[in-house]
Amino acid sequence: NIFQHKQEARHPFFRVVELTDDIDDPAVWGKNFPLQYDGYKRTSDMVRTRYGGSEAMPRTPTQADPRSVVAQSRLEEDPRLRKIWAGYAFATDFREERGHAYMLTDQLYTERQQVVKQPGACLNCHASMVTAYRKAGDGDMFRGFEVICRTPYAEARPLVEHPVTCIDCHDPGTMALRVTRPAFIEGMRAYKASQGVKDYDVNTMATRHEMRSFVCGQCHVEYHFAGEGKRLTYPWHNGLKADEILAWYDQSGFKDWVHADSGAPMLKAQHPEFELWNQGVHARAGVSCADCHMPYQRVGAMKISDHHIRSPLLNINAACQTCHKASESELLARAETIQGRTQSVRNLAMDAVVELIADIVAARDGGATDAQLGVARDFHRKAQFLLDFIEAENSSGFHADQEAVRVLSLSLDYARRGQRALRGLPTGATAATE
Amino acid sequence: NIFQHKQEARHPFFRVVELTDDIDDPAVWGKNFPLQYDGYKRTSDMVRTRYGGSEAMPRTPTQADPRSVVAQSRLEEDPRLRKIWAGYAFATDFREERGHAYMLTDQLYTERQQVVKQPGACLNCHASMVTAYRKAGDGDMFRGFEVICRTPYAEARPLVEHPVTCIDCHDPGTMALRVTRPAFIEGMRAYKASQGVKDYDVNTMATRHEMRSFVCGQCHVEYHFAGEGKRLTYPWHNGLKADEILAWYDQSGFKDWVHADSGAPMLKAQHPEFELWNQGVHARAGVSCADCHMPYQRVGAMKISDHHIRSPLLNINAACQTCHKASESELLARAETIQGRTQSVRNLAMDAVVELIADIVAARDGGATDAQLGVARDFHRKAQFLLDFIEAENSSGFHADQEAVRVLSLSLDYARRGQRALRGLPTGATAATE
Amino acid sequence: MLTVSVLVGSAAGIGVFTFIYAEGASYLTDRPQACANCHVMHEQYDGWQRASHRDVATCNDCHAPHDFFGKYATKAINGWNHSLAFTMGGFPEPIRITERNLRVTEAACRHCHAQVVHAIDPLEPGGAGAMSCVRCHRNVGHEH
Ligand code: HEC
Ligand code: HEC
Ligand code: HEC
Ligand code: HEC
Ligand code: HEC
Ligand code: HEC
Ligand code: HEC
Ligand code: HEC
Ligand code: HEC
Ligand code: HEC
Ligand code: HEC
Ligand code: HEC
Ligand code: HEC
Ligand code: HEC
Ligand SMILES: [Ca+2]
Ligand SMILES: [Ca+2]
Repeated sequence: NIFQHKQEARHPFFRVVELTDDIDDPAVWGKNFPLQYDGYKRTSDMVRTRYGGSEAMPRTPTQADPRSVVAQSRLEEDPRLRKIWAGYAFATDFREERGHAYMLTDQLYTERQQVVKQPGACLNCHASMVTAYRKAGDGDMFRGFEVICRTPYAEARPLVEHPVTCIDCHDPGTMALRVTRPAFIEGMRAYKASQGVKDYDVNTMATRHEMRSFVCGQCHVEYHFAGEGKRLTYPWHNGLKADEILAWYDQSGFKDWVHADSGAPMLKAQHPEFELWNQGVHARAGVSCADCHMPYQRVGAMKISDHHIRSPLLNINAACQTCHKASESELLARAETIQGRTQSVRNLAMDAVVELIADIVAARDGGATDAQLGVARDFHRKAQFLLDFIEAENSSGFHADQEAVRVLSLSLDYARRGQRALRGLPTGATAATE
Repeated sequence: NIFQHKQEARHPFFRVVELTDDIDDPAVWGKNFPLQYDGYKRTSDMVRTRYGGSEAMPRTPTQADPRSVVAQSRLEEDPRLRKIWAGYAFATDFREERGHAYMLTDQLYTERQQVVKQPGACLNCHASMVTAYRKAGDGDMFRGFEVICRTPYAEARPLVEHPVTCIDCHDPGTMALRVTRPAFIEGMRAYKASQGVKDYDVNTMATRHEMRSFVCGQCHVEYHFAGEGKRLTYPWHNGLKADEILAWYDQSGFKDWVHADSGAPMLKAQHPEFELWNQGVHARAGVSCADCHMPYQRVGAMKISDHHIRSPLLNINAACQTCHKASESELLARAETIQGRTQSVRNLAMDAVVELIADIVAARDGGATDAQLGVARDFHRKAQFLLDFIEAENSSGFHADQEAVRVLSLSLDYARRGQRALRGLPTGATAATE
Repeated sequence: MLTVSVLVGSAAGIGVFTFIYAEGASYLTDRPQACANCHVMHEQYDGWQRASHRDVATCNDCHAPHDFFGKYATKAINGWNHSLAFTMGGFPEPIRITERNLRVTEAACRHCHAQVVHAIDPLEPGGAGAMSCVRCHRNVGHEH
């Protein structure tokens, strides 16, 4: 294999073990690539930044949840979140996310698992799935994916062993990047079709550079479980923008739950990093997730990708200064200015949504019928999804600063129109998208 | 003068005439600097861009207004503007701005002059003022400024002859940049004081680089006429952000007019390019107005500043590509994406303000008293000022993309709260600024 | 437009000619490789080979002063600093140019381009009012 030869010539590594698609233990891969493995293990570090990273909060382990350290609770930081998620599992437990090392245990022990019976589909993004999918599908990844999606979580959990690991992003033979998640393959196919590109296949048609973001886009995306089979689905059929995704959910009539207070059919947005990044100037300029979150680092005579995936603001020299010739403090200030602006508008939108909920409750208590509340409830659903889209996105707007605030102002506007609807006033045309 | 000597030694230009502070005719300066003068004259060109530039609209000259070409009417493009400015001169005539060559005639013949008696203060930004101020003040620029500010426009007009010209930006002896507008000198002093810098003097304390933006900031700024003396004043006492300016206007109780429909005490924002640019990443990175609007051009073996000041989108190669290694079409797309997003949120905010006005009118017609309308009117004033700030800013948000949309969402939120106030509902805490 | 391009063309031609005549080819072959002996300089070396100045300026044309004493003083300081850093490690990655060396480089731009930039660069080279060339022309020496 030519690629392999070149690779070897440039990266003088010792082939200590022969890697195959049956080996998912990162310690074994780490024998060939000890530097990458060292970084990989360090994703267990917990360090806060102003708006990101994560903080190590000690807790007393219990039988139900043996974790002695968790990340800070977002519900305690901002009690409004309990209101907007009333009636849904997220109102029970929602924490700041932390490093990859924790993904499997954090998913297993979140109190959300105690409130709702989850399907095996959850595992897609919290474990190394390559061998599990293949086993469950008798060698066929897509079949295995379908089987595991619909299996109850508790039954599916024993099928996996590791958090995301080498095999999920790399081909064992060539070490080339690859996408191993059917949901992403299908999501991208639907998205590209909406852009006029037919039969898109990410593993054969993406450039190497695109793969430096696509491997992350396997998980850092908005999702839902479609139909009885709980098939993990990425809602990109109209496009990747928040309002395009909302339009698709509206078309397909999907809901995650019914709001306990307003009675509206709600949507929960989750970690749309890939979608938001796509709208930003970094993506336009071809800057990939790996460029910032896995910057090259020099080890001896070699340059390797830093596999200690974390907040780039903990690593500004390597993550930003390759491209930006400004001081570390200046770059930090630029990022935090963007994040601060996003937070300030997020707060406005969240207040507006909370007020709309209260208004709907008051109207209902005042005797309004479901028919009379229908329009306002629809505005609640829309306003909250757009708010949540930016709230759930983990860069606090950095990945696409102006777009983040645009989406929040759409949210604000829907909340405002919902309040008008309750008074029987005209609510205006559908919001203009760009 | 040492500076001058060095200048002469290194500049192989022909000192055809001796320039002094009494010569304001650009044709005379142009004898020494023919290349800059050639560019300067070309500001009479009219070319549209998607959101800027200007379009040459033929008209039949009349005695009252002899112009045979004007720029397109913004009121015709967007009839909502007439509503938000009801009762104010801007609802009569408001056009897209065009090149510097037109500034004096456009000011003289705008129909706004027929509706309101304007003071000489207007001239500050529409004419070459150096000799006029000095004459009117018997050699003292500040005295002359005060005199001309309070003189009625019709009387003051004959004191000036040229649109902005060389002498307004350059020292005739050294050609170094200088600020010649008392209002900017005072405005910057107040602004710097708010940042803890005492007795700031722009002409002695600014770097050469800062001057490359300050000469433009003399005019491309929000302003009002303070007190009986109609002293031209820049409202930067709390800072340069839109909400900081609004807070200062609120503190000082200033109003431009009373809205014909809502009865609210209104503010009109005008061309805050300098203020918005200050919030953007280009300003943070030290990119000045002149860098984009007067990029260097090579003429023969010499490199000079392009004095054909215009939309950089008509000149992307020189204006952007020295710093940005992307294609012209890609850079244009980036700018227009930003502008399109800004416009879409501007439209939401404008609809909201128009609806708030209608709501206030309906409440008044329904018998609400002035006391009952007070809070809603205050929200109208605030929402509209912030909307107008971005509407009046001429880059369609490009100068600071995220900030522009942040300001618009504050506007949206104020409109929403005004609508709540009319129903006697709590309107929430004062909006969080960053 | 035609006139302009003819002028630009001949100006560039003279520039190249002057360079070759005065400096000789040795700079092009030996010196950059001397810098690239150090593997941490490979990136700049690679970048230089792809940048606009590869045929007209070598590392030291931009990174050493153009007078004899300044040149060797700077080489001594940098040689010491870089060798030390190279041995000890602990320097920032990516490497960033120091204030002092940036001034040296800016002076080098002006040395070669005095004719072209005199109109926009009224003050003493490197003086307080000087315009930083690199602010706009960051990539002329080597792509980053
Ligand atoms: C130009 C640099 C850049 C690119 C490209 C980028 N990010 Fe980020 N990312 C950041 C910054 C800066 C933050 C904010 C970190 C903080 O607040 O501490 C961030 C935050 C995050 C977070 C939250 C991290 C934390 O510390 O809580 C995640 C997850 C994330 N990014 C994933 C992605 C993914 C997935 C992609 C690609 C689809 C991507 N990023 C592309 C710079 C980048
Ligand atoms: C499409 C990928 C994907 C799926 C499916 C998914 N997750 Fe996650 N999950 C993530 C990502 C990415 C993060 C980190 C970003 C974040 O927390 O916003 C995360 C974080 C978490 C966290 C830690 C932060 C928190 O919310 O407290 C928990 C717990 C969690 N997920 C549980 C679950 C459960 C339970 C399910 C199934 C219902 C699930 N996940 C399904 C991708 C996914
Ligand atoms: C298999 C799914 C999956 C893949 C692939 C994946 N992530 Fe994650 N990522 C997660 C989950 C789940 C978490 C949250 C873990 C937790 O909180 O327990 C997370 C957390 C993170 C964090 C937060 C760290 C912190 O300190 O807050 C960052 C940053 C991040 N991922 C970036 C990336 C980047 C960049 C890539 C691609 C190079 C990537 N991820 C690929 C699932 C994934
Ligand atoms: C979440 C995705 C992800 C995981 C998990 C992951 N890698 Fe990588 N890896 C990347 C990316 C992205 C690159 C950069 C590839 C490129 O530019 O083509 C990379 C590059 C590499 C390279 C090429 C040299 C370099 O450093 O750029 C090696 C070797 C490697 N990884 C080994 C490993 C090993 C060993 C593990 C497990 C311990 C691992 N990787 C886990 C995403 C991942
Ligand atoms: C691989 C190159 C690359 C990396 C790495 C990178 N950037 Fe950028 N950045 C760019 C490009 C390209 C642009 C777009 C403007 C341009 O063309 O110069 C940009 C734009 C920006 C902007 C202005 C756009 C906006 O969103 O407001 C900020 C701020 C910024 N970067 C900060 C950072 C920070 C902080 C990091 C590290 C976390 C970082 N960048 C990492 C290349 C990069
Ligand atoms: C980074 C480049 C950049 C900088 C710096 C910059 N501008 Fe602009 N400016 C633009 C762009 C791009 C537009 C949009 C032009 C269009 O829509 O055609 C614009 C538009 C304008 C317009 C309206 C022009 C028209 O064609 O209608 C004015 C007036 C203006 N800028 C003044 C200023 C002033 C004053 C400053 C400094 C305080 C400044 N600009 C700084 C790039 C810049
Ligand atoms: C502080 C500086 C300043 C003052 C004072 C000022 N202008 Fe202007 N004026 C400008 C600038 C800058 C523009 C171009 C930007 C724009 O139109 O938004 C402009 C544009 C105009 C235009 C052309 C566009 C339009 O609005 O139709 C007219 C007419 C005009 N001004 C009239 C006036 C009148 C009348 C006054 C006095 C009441 C006045 N100006 C005072 C700076 C000023
Ligand atoms: C609106 C402000 C403005 C006006 C009016 C103006 N200039 Fe300039 N001029 C500048 C700026 C900004 C520079 C760049 C100065 C610097 O970087 O120090 C400049 C630079 C120059 C220079 C130095 C060489 C160069 O091109 O950079 C000369 C000579 C010059 N202008 C002549 C003139 C002449 C002659 C006129 C009248 C026909 C004129 N200027 C009108 C703003 C102006
Ligand atoms: C003396 C006041 C004054 C100064 C100083 C000034 N401008 Fe203007 N500028 C104006 C006015 C007034 C107009 C509008 C003229 C009209 O529409 O008739 C204008 C118009 C413009 C336009 C719009 C051109 C178009 O096609 O729409 C641009 C761009 C511009 N100015 C940039 C600058 C820059 C950059 C500087 C500094 C280098 C500067 N201006 C200095 C008053 C000024
Ligand atoms: C504000 C941005 C800026 C700064 C600072 C700047 N330049 Fe330039 N330079 C330009 C632009 C734009 C051009 C292209 C002119 C054209 O295409 O006509 C240019 C052209 C040139 C050229 C001629 C290129 C050709 O067409 O042959 C040279 C040589 C040059 N610059 C050198 C310098 C030097 C030396 C300095 C420092 C004294 C400097 N520049 C500072 C923007 C800048
Ligand atoms: C003198 C250098 C310079 C000039 C000229 C310049 N830029 Fe920039 N631009 C920057 C810098 C520096 C940044 C900040 C990001 C970074 O550090 O790379 C930036 C950021 C940007 C961004 C991302 C920030 C945002 O607002 O979203 C865009 C888009 C952009 N520039 C477009 C343009 C366009 C279009 C022009 C011409 C009208 C232009 N730039 C002229 C240096 C420049
Ligand atoms: C002994 C190995 C070595 C050699 C040979 C070497 N460098 Fe370096 N260079 C380094 C190291 C290590 C650094 C980082 C030092 C730091 O940032 O503290 C560096 C940094 C630099 C810097 C940026 C930091 C500064 O001091 O401004 C420049 C410029 C530079 N080198 C130019 C050169 C040139 C030109 C040559 C050839 C004449 C050269 N180097 C030869 C090792 C070397
Ligand atoms: C040893 C002499 C020398 C030095 C030092 C030098 N240049 Fe040049 N430069 C040249 C010559 C000769 C050309 C014409 C090359 C051509 O047209 O192919 C040139 C071309 C240019 C150009 C036009 C081509 C392009 O890249 O856009 C710019 C801009 C430029 N130089 C800027 C700079 C700057 C900035 C510096 C300092 C960082 C610098 N130069 C240092 C000799 C030099
Ligand atoms: C035409 C001028 C020019 C040439 C030739 C040149 N450089 Fe540079 N170099 C620069 C400039 C300008 C900077 C500062 C870049 C910045 O601040 O972005 C720089 C910075 C550096 C740095 C520090 C890294 C950084 O980005 O700040 C190193 C190391 C370096 N040069 C090494 C070299 C080596 C080795 C060579 C020869 C192979 C070389 N340079 C050739 C102009 C040049
Ligand atoms: Ca985190
Ligand atoms: Ca215009």
